[in-house]
Amino acid sequence: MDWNSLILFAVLATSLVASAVIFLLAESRVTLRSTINLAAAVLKLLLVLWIIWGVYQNIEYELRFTIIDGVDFILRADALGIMFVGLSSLLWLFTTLYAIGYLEKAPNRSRFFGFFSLCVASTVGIALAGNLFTFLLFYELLTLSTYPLVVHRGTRESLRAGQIYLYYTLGGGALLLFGVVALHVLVGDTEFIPGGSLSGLDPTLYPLLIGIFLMMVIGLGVKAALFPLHAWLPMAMVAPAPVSALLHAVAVVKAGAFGIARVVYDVYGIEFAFSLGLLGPLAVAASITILYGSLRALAQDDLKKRLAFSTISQVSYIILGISLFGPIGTIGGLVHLLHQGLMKITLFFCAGNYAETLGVHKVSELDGAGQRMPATSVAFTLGAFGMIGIPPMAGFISKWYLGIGALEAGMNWVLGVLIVSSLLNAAYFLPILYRIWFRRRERPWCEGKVVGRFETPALLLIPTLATAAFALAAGLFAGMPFSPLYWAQIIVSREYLP
Amino acid sequence: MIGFWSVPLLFALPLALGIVSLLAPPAWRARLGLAGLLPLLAASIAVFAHLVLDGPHTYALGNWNAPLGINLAVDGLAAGMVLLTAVVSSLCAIYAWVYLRDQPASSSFFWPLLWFLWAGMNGIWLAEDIFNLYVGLEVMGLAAVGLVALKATPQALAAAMRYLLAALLGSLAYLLGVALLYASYGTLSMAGLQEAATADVTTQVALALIILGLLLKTALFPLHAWLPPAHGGALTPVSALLSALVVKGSFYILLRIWMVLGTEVTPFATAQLLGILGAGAVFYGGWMAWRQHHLKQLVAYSTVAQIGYLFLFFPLVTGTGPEAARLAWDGTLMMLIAHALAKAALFLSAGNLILAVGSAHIGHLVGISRFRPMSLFSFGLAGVSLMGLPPSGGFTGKWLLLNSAILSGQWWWLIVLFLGGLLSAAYIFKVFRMAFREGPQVDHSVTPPLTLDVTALMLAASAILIGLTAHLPLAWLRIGSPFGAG
Amino acid sequence: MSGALVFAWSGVVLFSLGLFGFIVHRHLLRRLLAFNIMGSGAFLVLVGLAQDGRGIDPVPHAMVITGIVVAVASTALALVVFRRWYRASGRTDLPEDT
Amino acid sequence: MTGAAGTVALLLAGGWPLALSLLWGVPSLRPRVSRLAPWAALPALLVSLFGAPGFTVDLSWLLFGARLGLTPTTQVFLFLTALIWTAAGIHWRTHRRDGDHCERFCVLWLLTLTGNLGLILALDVALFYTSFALMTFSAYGLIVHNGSEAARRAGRVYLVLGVIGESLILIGLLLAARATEAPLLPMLADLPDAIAGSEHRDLIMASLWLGFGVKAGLPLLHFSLPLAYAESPVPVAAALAGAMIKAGLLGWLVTLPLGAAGLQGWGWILLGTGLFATFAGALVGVQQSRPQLVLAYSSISQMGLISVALGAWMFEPALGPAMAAAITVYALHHALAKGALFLGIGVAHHRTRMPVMLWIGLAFPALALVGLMPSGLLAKGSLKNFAATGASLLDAFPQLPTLLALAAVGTSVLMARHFWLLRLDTGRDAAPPGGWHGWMLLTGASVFAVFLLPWWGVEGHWPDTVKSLFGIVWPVLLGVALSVVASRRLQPWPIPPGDVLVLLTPLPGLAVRAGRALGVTGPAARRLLRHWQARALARYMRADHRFGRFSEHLWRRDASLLFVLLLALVASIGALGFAR
Repeated sequence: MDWNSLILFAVLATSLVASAVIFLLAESRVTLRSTINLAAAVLKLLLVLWIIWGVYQNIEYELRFTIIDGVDFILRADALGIMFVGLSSLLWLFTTLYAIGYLEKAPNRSRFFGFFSLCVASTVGIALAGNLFTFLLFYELLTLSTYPLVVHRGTRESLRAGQIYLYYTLGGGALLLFGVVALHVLVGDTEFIPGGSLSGLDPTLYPLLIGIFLMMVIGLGVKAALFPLHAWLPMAMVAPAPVSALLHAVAVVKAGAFGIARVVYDVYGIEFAFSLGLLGPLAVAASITILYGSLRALAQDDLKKRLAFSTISQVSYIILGISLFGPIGTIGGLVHLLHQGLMKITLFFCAGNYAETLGVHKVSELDGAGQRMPATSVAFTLGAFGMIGIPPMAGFISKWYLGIGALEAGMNWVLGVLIVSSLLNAAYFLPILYRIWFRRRERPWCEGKVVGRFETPALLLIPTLATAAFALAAGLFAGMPFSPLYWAQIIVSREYLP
Repeated sequence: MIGFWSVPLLFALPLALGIVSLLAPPAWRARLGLAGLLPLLAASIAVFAHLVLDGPHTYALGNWNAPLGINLAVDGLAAGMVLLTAVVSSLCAIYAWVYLRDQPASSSFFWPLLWFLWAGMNGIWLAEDIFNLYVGLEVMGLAAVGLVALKATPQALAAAMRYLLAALLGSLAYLLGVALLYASYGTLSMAGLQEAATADVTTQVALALIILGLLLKTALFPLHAWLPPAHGGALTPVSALLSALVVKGSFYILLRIWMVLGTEVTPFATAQLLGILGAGAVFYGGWMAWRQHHLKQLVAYSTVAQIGYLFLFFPLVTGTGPEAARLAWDGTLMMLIAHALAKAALFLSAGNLILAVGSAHIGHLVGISRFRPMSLFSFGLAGVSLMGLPPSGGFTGKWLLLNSAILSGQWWWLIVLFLGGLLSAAYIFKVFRMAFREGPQVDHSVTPPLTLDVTALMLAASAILIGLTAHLPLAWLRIGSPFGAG
Repeated sequence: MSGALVFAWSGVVLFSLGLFGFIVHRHLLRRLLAFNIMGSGAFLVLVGLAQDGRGIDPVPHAMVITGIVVAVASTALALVVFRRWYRASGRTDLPEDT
Repeated sequence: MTGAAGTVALLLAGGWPLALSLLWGVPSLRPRVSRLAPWAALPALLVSLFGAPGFTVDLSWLLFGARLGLTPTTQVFLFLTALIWTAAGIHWRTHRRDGDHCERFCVLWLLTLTGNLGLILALDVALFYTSFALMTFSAYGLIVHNGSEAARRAGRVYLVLGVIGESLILIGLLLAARATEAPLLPMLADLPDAIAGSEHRDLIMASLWLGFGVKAGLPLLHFSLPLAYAESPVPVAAALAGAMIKAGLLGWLVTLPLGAAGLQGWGWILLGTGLFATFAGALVGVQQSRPQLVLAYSSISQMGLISVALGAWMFEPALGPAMAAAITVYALHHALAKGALFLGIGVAHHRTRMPVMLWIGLAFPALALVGLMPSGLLAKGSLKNFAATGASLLDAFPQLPTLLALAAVGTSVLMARHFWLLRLDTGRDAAPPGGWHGWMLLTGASVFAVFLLPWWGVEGHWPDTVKSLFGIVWPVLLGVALSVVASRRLQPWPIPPGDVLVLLTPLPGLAVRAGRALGVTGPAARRLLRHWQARALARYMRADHRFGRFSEHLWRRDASLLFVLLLALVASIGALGFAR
């Protein structure tokens, strides 16, 4: 148990310990709780940065111990995993800040923050998992730790939403479990190796492998909200804004997409998956989801619901990129994993700010919000432009790479999907911006809560602006070292030429 | 050596304590009991340590050898069960000590019965011949009935009566089977049977009788009817003990005998039948649990369902390859241990919740999550293990069983495990739905003593942890088993 | 069929009779009696089967004695529970049975 | 100019307005920023005058790695853009009234300017596209500035077309970039050859042509121009009509493989659309009832002339140098003139002490446009210079000169109409101090700027023969005569601004109504589903209850019977197992 494996454990432990402590704290110990939370978040971020630097220099970080004979618990920091960890720990910090401000004087904060940290811990576990078993472990843990957050409000519809959420995620988890077990019986402990470990198998097993792949992709697709399996996502919007932000940007949907990436790249290996003819259908499913999500989003008047449907379509960009055979498409997918997170969390923060400060939940009530809350509205505008894929926002980078990747892979129709989708995105985001900036509000605002010297409490404003700035920088300075694009290129270079 | 000599203590001590505490004035019994826990726990640990260090061995009680003497066989399984019993019972006893403070009547009889129960169980785990198994079974069963009857409400008494009748019927059937076996082979010791056993009609009928008797005592669907009222109606610590350990006793005997008689005697069809009954238990129990409105009834029905998982052992171990059989063995034992810990935790935390809201109706749990997070949390942890979600013992067991099922090509058991997990999720989260709903803003609930919460939490946590470090316990349990020290 | 087996068979008959009674009767005392008859049947089988061939064998007797003790104990317990049940509910059979 | 200084200059040219718009974020600096905003284009102007073509700056950290630089063509475009923006800025500075969202206007002004300059300075695709998008989307804010219903409609149309255009451009650029060696870091300079060699050449060219056509007022993509020009504030209209419309043209110039062989087909298409735009623009424009609209349609027809030149170039690559010069000259000339005319509309509103001077001033750019000023002469001269090398185009299409002459007729009629309308609404409000500065600057430039062209090494072609001079003059006279007659005789038809658009707008509404007529709305279906769900659930509940009670009863009461049955079952199974 050397230092390199301990640091992995520490990364996981920061949020685990934090959650444990917070659970035991009394409801009233606000300051202490916030301090612990933030301290843990910052500490985790520092550790992750340290690991990122290490991974950049090809240092091996691994922690493993046996659970059952033939099944190990493995934590390993590879480029792909650490990218996800970096995203989650960064956004954890901001979301925690935001949540502290958002839930001021709300009940059940100990429970909330406890499960919040637990949820982040499981996300980190998913990212660092070194084999399918460990991945599954944290994948289910994520389901459990997010349920209390979804039903946090305790109202009837939030409980209903939680129930739906469970139906979907538990069912998906069980399917995934079967896939994993079947694979385990076939080839033993399936560690994540760049290029995959299955290509050596006897061709008579290929049909079985395809079946297993389907099982796992369906299981993961539930969380990634692939088309027929997406219904839980819009319902989960009843959760408080920080939760939906985290769920959508990092935790749940990303876990699904990330899992699919793992399965395709590190279990099957992209060449092998391509030779099995699995990527084409995946791309089709992703494209259908992209268009479907955008079309549904057009019809929503509830701001968060509209954002939810846009998440459904945006996350499938990632899956689309994964299913494009070729390095550039892969880069596009992986980089969108980060970009979408940054942009979407910004949008949700903004939605939360509008709801908290002005008591506005519907798009149709947003008239003139730009005059009242310029900073928030600027952040929202940036996020929306990013979603549409307008340069220089991050979304444009992803779209460019996806487009080129699709052409490289000879799937020209994907280009059409991208264009139509960005037209639809424009169609449901630009009207919002129009209302925010260019419409006047007749009635005075019914102020939701007292605000400080800013347009809204600083704890709500700062994270919003920070994430917006990150989303802008990720696109504008994509050429810089350690930008998301740069990191995705590192991953791909290690994936395609092992 | 200490370990070796402490083998007889394992049931000499509880018997002695039981008798002493019967004679002692009621006021002292609780303290006496607490005092007795420690040496007993120590003895169990010593035995287990001795096994891990020196391997399996048999101990002739008072150096009287079989047939007239009593031999005690300590192998991995037996020692493991002894330790499990010690842990669970001690925690339940501590819980009961606090729980029964204000009910002297129940308290005064709880302790002696607990000791007899403990003695009976240790007798079962260690017995080397099938007749002593019967004796242990009876002692355990009678003590359990007494414990159920402690809560002197009519419902509890009816439940106890029904439980008693079932137990008697079962044990008689078992006894008849034993008689037939002895008649045909002239030996009672398992080792003897293992050599002698052949598949003749007598053996088959005897096996049928034994199986049926034990099914009835294990409350396998459709013979489960006595269990929910008994376990759901008893005092909380009693329910915990019963669900966690007592039902395992008869299952343990069945498993022993099955392994002893070996695959050439045990018919494949019967194994499949047992598996199907187990599947029925999983579905029916889970479904009924989901329909309950009484919290402890829900937990009791979940026991019915969980027992079903254990019975998947027989089809998976009979007529399948050694690897699949080993996996089935590991998986079943993992399930057994995890269920023992988790179910005890579940009952205890359910008891805490009931104490808190002052009603066992699930509908009254509304909003409790705000005021009793800890009880709910241990309930949740235990639930995770029962649902077979990672990371938990339940998940590890499920994983092993799945592996074994796929490996042995009996894919239909996958469906059982699949739907079973979802069903259990359904009834566990039914409770959570209520608990998370926002109810009264002010805290009307009573605060149960911290000890109660802590004991429940400890059990639940161990149910989770056992899953993460499963390979050690499984390796120890395999000592002296047909699957080698693996 | 050797003479020894007569006992065994009569034991089987007793056991089945007891079982029959156990099933058909609802009154708890009758069921208890039925149980005792079953028990005797079982013991008879035990002793009877032990007779053929192997000469005198102490083990069955040890077993039967133990069994009788157990049976007595359980009967006593059953009676106690039954009486308390009767006091509490005033009925001689179990609720769901009717 | 030297490396460091050049770098700073180039960065300033594009970055200064951006920096200002960022500084605006600091509340305390806002008044200062809004005072500086009108002059934001000055650095670019200086660079365009004194910058050396061929000098580049690499910004590897920007996007995929951006590159700024100047070429002779872009230098001219930079000049006209910066000049027009400066003039418009001066005009705005003197005319702006405090109050309504002046600050929002200021920021959007700076951003649009940044985009407009950036797309000229960009040498790589990413930065070019970025700046183009920035310009498009922030211009929306300028168009809808005065918030009237008409302005919002104009904005909506502009935005829809803008988004469609952006996506078309993106398709084109992606496909083109794919064809280059470095698809991830493509340079604009590599695109034309790549496109010419790509397997979907025509798809790429079509999407780029249409995509930039949205800005350049291509027929049927032109709706936004009249609406936007008519509704947006005067300086914005000037910038749109003068500078931004040329952005579309620049897009064509830098991406399309103009000089490539075997593009006769495209040549015909551009010639056709160009001529169509020219005449249709003139015909529709004459019917308009507001000077802005007339100018808008004249812009459309003028751009039509330019795309005629493009078509000629494609048709006959040999014409390349001549046409390149012609296009550059014409772009400069038209942009400045049009900008002057628009600012003139603003100026004409004021009461003035010397109306004669005003009208003479207003006349200059108009005359330049019809070709009776040096700039106009040079422009028309170089445009008609088809015979420069071999005359295959003229052989294939002998009527072309005549048609161009007729186009000039149309132009002069439009100008006449413009003045006729302008006459009606002069002298409305008091003149702000120096309100005419910006206008004066542009007017002067529109006449004399062409003499700067050699400075950038662009050689126009002066009409040298009397015949050609006459060929330029007679259409003007004819046009004036026509308009005099027309003003006496006939009434204009009421063609609404954004002509054909009026027919397209009701379509979505119709679609929705049709859907309703068929009864396929979301709620109905959902209600039906919920009904079924409820019924199924109720039935399930009942069955569940019944079965539950039954089974409980069975298991409890007849447990021992069950026991016996099972005993028999297991025993028989065991016996069978033994028999086998």
